[in-house]
Amino acid sequence: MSQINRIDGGLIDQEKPVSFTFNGQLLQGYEGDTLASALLANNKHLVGRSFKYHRPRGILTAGSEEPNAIMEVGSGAYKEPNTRATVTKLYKGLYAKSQNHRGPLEFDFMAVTDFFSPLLSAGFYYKTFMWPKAFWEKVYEPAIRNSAGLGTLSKEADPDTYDKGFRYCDILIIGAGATGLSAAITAAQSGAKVILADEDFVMGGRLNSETNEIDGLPGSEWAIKTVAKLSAMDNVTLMTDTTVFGAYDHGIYGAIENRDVEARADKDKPRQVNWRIYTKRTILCAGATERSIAFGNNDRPGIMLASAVRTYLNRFAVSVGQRVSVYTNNDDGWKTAKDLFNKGVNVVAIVDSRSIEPVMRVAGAQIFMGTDVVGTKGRRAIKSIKLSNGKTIETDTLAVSGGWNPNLHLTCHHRGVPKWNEELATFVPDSSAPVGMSIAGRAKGTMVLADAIVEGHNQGSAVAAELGYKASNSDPASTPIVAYNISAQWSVPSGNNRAWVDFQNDVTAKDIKLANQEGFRSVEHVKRYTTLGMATDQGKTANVLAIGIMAENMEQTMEETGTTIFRPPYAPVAMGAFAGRRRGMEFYPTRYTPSHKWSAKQDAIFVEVGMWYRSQWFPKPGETHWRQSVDREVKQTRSSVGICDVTTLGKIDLKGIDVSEFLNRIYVNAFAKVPVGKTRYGLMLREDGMAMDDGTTARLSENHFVMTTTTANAVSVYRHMQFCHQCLWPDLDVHMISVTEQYAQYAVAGPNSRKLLQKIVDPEYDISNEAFAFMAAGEITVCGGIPARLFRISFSGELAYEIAVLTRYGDSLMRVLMEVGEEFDAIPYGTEALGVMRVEKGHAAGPELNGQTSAYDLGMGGMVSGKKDFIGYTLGLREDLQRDDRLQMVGFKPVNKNDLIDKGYSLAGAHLLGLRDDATTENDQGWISSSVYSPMLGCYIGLGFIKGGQNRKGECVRAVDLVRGSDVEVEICSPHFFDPEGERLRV
Amino acid sequence: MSNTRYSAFKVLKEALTGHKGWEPVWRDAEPKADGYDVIIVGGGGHGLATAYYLAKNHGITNVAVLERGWIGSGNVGRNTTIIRSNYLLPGNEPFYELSMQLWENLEQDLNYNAMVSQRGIMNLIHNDAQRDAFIRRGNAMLFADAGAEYLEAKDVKERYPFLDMDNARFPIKGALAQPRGGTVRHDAVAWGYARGASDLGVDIIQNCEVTGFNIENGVCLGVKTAKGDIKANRVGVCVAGSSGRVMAKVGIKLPIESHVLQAFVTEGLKPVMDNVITFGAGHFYCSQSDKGGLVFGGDIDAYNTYAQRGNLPVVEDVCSGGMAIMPIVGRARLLRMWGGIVDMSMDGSPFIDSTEIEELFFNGGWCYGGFKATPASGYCYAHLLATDESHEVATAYRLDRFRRGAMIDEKGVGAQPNLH
Amino acid sequence: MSDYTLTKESPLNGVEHEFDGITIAEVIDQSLVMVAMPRDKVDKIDSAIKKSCGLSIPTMGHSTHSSDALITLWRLQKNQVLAYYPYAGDDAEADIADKLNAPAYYTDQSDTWAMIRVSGERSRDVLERICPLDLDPDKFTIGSVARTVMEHIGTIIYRDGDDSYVLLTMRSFSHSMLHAIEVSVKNVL
Amino acid sequence: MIINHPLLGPRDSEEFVYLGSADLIDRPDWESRTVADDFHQYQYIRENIAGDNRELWYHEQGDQSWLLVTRNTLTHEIINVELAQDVSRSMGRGK
Repeated sequence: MSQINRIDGGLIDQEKPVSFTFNGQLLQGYEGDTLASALLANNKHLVGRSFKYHRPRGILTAGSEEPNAIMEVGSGAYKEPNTRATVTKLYKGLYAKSQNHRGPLEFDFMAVTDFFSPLLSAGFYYKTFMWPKAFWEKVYEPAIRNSAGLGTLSKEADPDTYDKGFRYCDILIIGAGATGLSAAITAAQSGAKVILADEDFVMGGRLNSETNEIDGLPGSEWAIKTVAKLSAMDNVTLMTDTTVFGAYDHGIYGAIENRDVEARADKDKPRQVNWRIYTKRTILCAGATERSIAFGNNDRPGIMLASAVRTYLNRFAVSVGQRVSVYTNNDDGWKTAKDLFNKGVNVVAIVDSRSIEPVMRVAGAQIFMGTDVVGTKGRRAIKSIKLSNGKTIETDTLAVSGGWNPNLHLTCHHRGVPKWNEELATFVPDSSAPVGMSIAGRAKGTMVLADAIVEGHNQGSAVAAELGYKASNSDPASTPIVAYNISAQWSVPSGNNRAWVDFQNDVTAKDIKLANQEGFRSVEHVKRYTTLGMATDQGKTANVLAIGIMAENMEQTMEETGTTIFRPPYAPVAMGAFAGRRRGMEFYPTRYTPSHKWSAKQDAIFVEVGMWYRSQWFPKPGETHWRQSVDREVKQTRSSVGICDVTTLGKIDLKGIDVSEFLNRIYVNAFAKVPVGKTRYGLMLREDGMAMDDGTTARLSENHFVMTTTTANAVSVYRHMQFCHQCLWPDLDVHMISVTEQYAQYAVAGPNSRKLLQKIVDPEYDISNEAFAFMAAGEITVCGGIPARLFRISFSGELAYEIAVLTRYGDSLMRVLMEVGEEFDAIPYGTEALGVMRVEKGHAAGPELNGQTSAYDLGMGGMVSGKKDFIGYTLGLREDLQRDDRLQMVGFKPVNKNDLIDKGYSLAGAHLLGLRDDATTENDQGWISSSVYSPMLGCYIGLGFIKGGQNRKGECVRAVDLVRGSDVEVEICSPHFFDPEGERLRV
Repeated sequence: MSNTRYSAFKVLKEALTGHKGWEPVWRDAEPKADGYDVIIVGGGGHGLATAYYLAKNHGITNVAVLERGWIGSGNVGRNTTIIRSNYLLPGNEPFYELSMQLWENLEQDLNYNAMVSQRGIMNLIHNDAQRDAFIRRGNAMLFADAGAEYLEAKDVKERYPFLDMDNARFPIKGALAQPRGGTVRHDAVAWGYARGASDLGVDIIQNCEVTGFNIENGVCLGVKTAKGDIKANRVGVCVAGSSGRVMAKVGIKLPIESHVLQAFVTEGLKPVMDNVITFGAGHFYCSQSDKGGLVFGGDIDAYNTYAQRGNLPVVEDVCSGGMAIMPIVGRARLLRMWGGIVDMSMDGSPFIDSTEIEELFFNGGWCYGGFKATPASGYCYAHLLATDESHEVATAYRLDRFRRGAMIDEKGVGAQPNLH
Repeated sequence: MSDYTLTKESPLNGVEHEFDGITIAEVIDQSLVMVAMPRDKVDKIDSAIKKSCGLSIPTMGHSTHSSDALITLWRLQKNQVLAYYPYAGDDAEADIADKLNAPAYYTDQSDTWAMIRVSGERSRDVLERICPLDLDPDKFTIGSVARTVMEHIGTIIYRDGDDSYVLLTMRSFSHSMLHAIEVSVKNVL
Repeated sequence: MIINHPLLGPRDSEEFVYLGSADLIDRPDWESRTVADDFHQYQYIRENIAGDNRELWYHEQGDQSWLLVTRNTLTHEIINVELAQDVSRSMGRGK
């Protein structure tokens, strides 16, 4: 296989060929190549199509700023769209395809859009596609959507994994070029804990692309030596292939480490790690990015940034062409000519827009000073350039340098604004960088390497000293001084030829002009109107150029024109990396109840409730529908005994001499005088008077209470109580701690519940109705001395208890209860049966305590004490909350008991209407919050809220569910459907 | 004064003549010495829409819109572009439905293509309790003629085979869809209203920060600005996230806190989804723009702030929500994340009201949902400014509602703005 | 006597895994009791426990040991300490109250927490994937203890040796926590 | 963000839950003559300051203390962190 552009040398291993596929063609590169360098070695210049006009595009850069060479890499589920070939390390079997074209890359059918480009000027969308009205969504938009977009997602779940990590350092150094390495050395020598991160898979930055000598060594060798020195130090962490993508508050930085190599070798290993780096100080040494110049047809494959030409030449041993021209407005461009010449590549012309003396002589090259390139020819690869002096020069590559822009993005992540530097013709960081960040080297605008090294060296040591470390006394590395002079050149008059500014989004100098003409004068307006800088490169090569053009159009300064907002991420980050491990079942942690193992064995169906997995019902063999199981569980519990794991309810242990007073202030009802050994139901409000939570609280001894909360609100109620204690009444002697997990708690409900429990409660404890009446609570022992707590409380309306043991016995207790219960045909019941029974009893739960209902709305106005202050008292008295026509909770039962029986759904969610009213918002009287099929009543029943409901019992209305198409006449009734007098629970 | 009407003919003509005939989309005006009938403070979507409807519906054209920076630089320029009218409570639903109807006719009304795209919005349901709540909501929507559709799990899967239906932490049991919901090209809304208002005579004044109000005897007589004092018979403040700062200049404290809402977009991708998908349980919602980027977001950043930028925890939470529900996005790269300052009210619902200062009006408290409300907010605010009466769909949006106990708390989380 | 007996089990059934450079093992038969200190009794408690066990109230984020080295106190909150000590009985609350003999409020937390020890020379590499705290051995010294959140699970981390850390999570989360540690090991080793 | 806990040192804000204005400490007297207005102001009206904001954070995944954090809402700079209970006491709140 031939790599016709490959020359000798470079920082690659030419002994190790690596084969890969591009657009179906098997090609070869070498170990150490990027995909881009390998393509260029094989003379593949045309690698993609632009976004809007599908213009042929070649590789423009050699870094993460690449706008053109973005492709789909990998196949099947591993396919990754929009991957920059310039930063993709070549590996064996790499499979790449160009994207955004229909038909072969060379003959993209969609390229016809380029012929219509006069029509498709900036902002054309907003002026057209409106006629006829319906056509936008039916015809135009689908067409636009299909031609837009870039690469294609595989539409398969990402097969790779990702991880997250946390690292701490004194000093984070971003960028391991000459400046960053110099800073790292002095910072590390001082003893500070240093992290040095670089986005490249090889450290050294541009030293690897240039021919500078440092301390007498080739720059790349000096870099290797320095990295080796750093890696030997315990206080230094080197992170290669790691892009610091964002600066966040208080010295937190986000960084993505690419571990593709490891993940390809072992599918279980994460592909990327999302590091959160906590820093005390940061030194940004991110270097600079070269920009282009806007001249006619400056977008052809073969036109590259001059620095990229050097990178391919020096680092990757690729001569991108055989007859190369250079077009520059600064000294740096000349280096390209020199390096090419030194490697024996034919340089045909050097064109410099500045009217100065030539920077150097390069044998064989024609030199044109004060001259511009005004046009180019060659559809799929450049063939010639036309100069402003009228000359045409045949060339197969044009290296362009419009000057360098500091990579100051991270300095602006806290909304800092860079300032214009006329001498350097670019924006440089202002003093508004994030707190703790300093900047060194070319990122700061220090363009001369020798100066940048000194700056890095000094800052590494100064920042360490600020943190209290001893300054290093070593000398900075030395390198010859090479001047950088520039004279801004933004766009060149190019007649009818389009001069491209944003290569990926196809924004031309004319588009910018048109936007300005139409009143879009703010740089943000221009961006939004033309899409300039909104492509995958976020305008890294385009934006400053565009600002220059805008400033010229509007005859204002660069400073007045300003930049758009710099936002994270510095380079695009895979969504999977941000998610880390959190996907599938690991999206949230899971909580298992003490009876989980046992329940799973009974084939229980589980439901997620606030991370807990609770048994929803326990199907028995032969039961084919969940309703059969639930109906059976309800009937069996009501006729004999059922057992339900209620461990998930929040349990808060309260100790202290002021606990009863504290409870009195957080519940609506009185708690000051609850006797020891008794439980009381309590309703808690938010300060705005709305119900927050409810539960029971038992007084186990004078200064010891245990409270229960709902499962869903366990955490927020505890937080609320801590607020009340710490912020409102800090001197109350109250000590609270969650004991939710300390005790496994089971409800044992049904007429046989006492009999069942008597078999395990140790005989010295009398739990007869007389000794242990409804709402009693006590500490007992079971099964021969195992400590337990027993509460005679009931959610089902049956004679019922809740028994709690240390969680270590939780699984065992469930098994014992079932074993003991065999003689009563005891059954386990799940949350569905629990829900049915509570609706039958008219107990409010989550759907009723939905944060929109007051104690009065819930029919608990009678509980509200008027004699004490408590949270929610005052605001609960507001006029609208006391109105008679508020939505009040009542029961609803169908007039025709058979309604909905065959529908498979309940009344829940239906809205309430008068019998002859139309379904309109004005006529809406309320809604059904909870509805179940009641096996005891033989029909659906519901709890719900209706205007003035508490005074409307007996009235008939309609429960209308337009969503599912039902309209049921229901009677407003008491919510206590079953055993309204509560006789069953007191026996 | 009037701008050229956009037409197919005009577009073609300009294409052939080098686009030399396009005029500014709106006039950049300077303040008039003799003042205005109405000054709107804030050149965002709501302010521009208000000016447009004042002129169009009420014939009040001596109007200025004052914008601190460039028009559309607030939340209308940095949202996730979603429109919907799928609200629950009677105080809200008819208002948002009016907004939806205005969206549906926006382009013809403005002669400006804001790319209103009713591609549908879908809220995923994961358990029975959620289903009940969404059925309640769906019925509220149908009662208001907003349209709603319940989808079984199999229907959801058919539309989006790539959703993680069964293996996810939150298996998908169905969805509530509003087919009329969708997206709009957000910036174009500001430009379209600006153009429409400007054509009707409204002055749009950029780079004109309001630094104070001229109040005499409890009556607002105009504003102080970076460009000098400007007289007005009536002033309407409409500054979203800056509400607190602006109203503080007249000593009015509000039931509002400013918070940051982050939003995200990926690199451009060929079409994968045409709906808006909302995964409430995972704090994630997503649509795909016409350019191909997946545009998504989640919860607000919890703390009060005026800095238009967020922090990492929400970024990671939102992306994990995406991965949890549609693991095909793992290799889609997040291109840009940004933050907008949202005016979170104490019950999650907005205000369109007069204030204790005569001739000074207030519009705000839009929380993270102001974009979809833009047309109706402008429509109803213009109605109030022109007639002194609340529009019938905005009667609940009063500043004194907390004093009365008439909260419009869609989520039922109470007086904690960051939970709404 | 009852005909039925209850058997106890630890949250993770005593799980133990060895990897190259890492060991993960459930810590069993330890009790943990919250000792709440009323504001006006802190000094009394301090002297009482000194007298009874040779203990002192640790500073925040640190631990102290009894003179027989059996009882360790962790200070994670201003007004309370956690007593961590080898004890397998069901009455740890009463037992420690008896041992410390100090006028505090005692609440048994032994069954609230599952405890997993991560030890071995790669332990910090494994933990840096889940633990947001700075575990630099010179900063999080032996005996340091902190409560934080790992993988969305509230976790206490206690360093009990050079390369040895005990992670405590609420019992119901213990399987998720174990999984998180195992994934870290897989990703790092 | 990082909150420098007065007892525990710097901790990632992910360990905390944000509530809102520190004015919530100053709960009005239920028997005051202006009680309706007092509670309305207390519960609903906010300074919403663009500058140094006094706010309450709860260290849920830490020591479960409520903290009063003074933080600049323009820059996010944290100027001061105190235990809310200390502040509450200093304001004369006790039992």
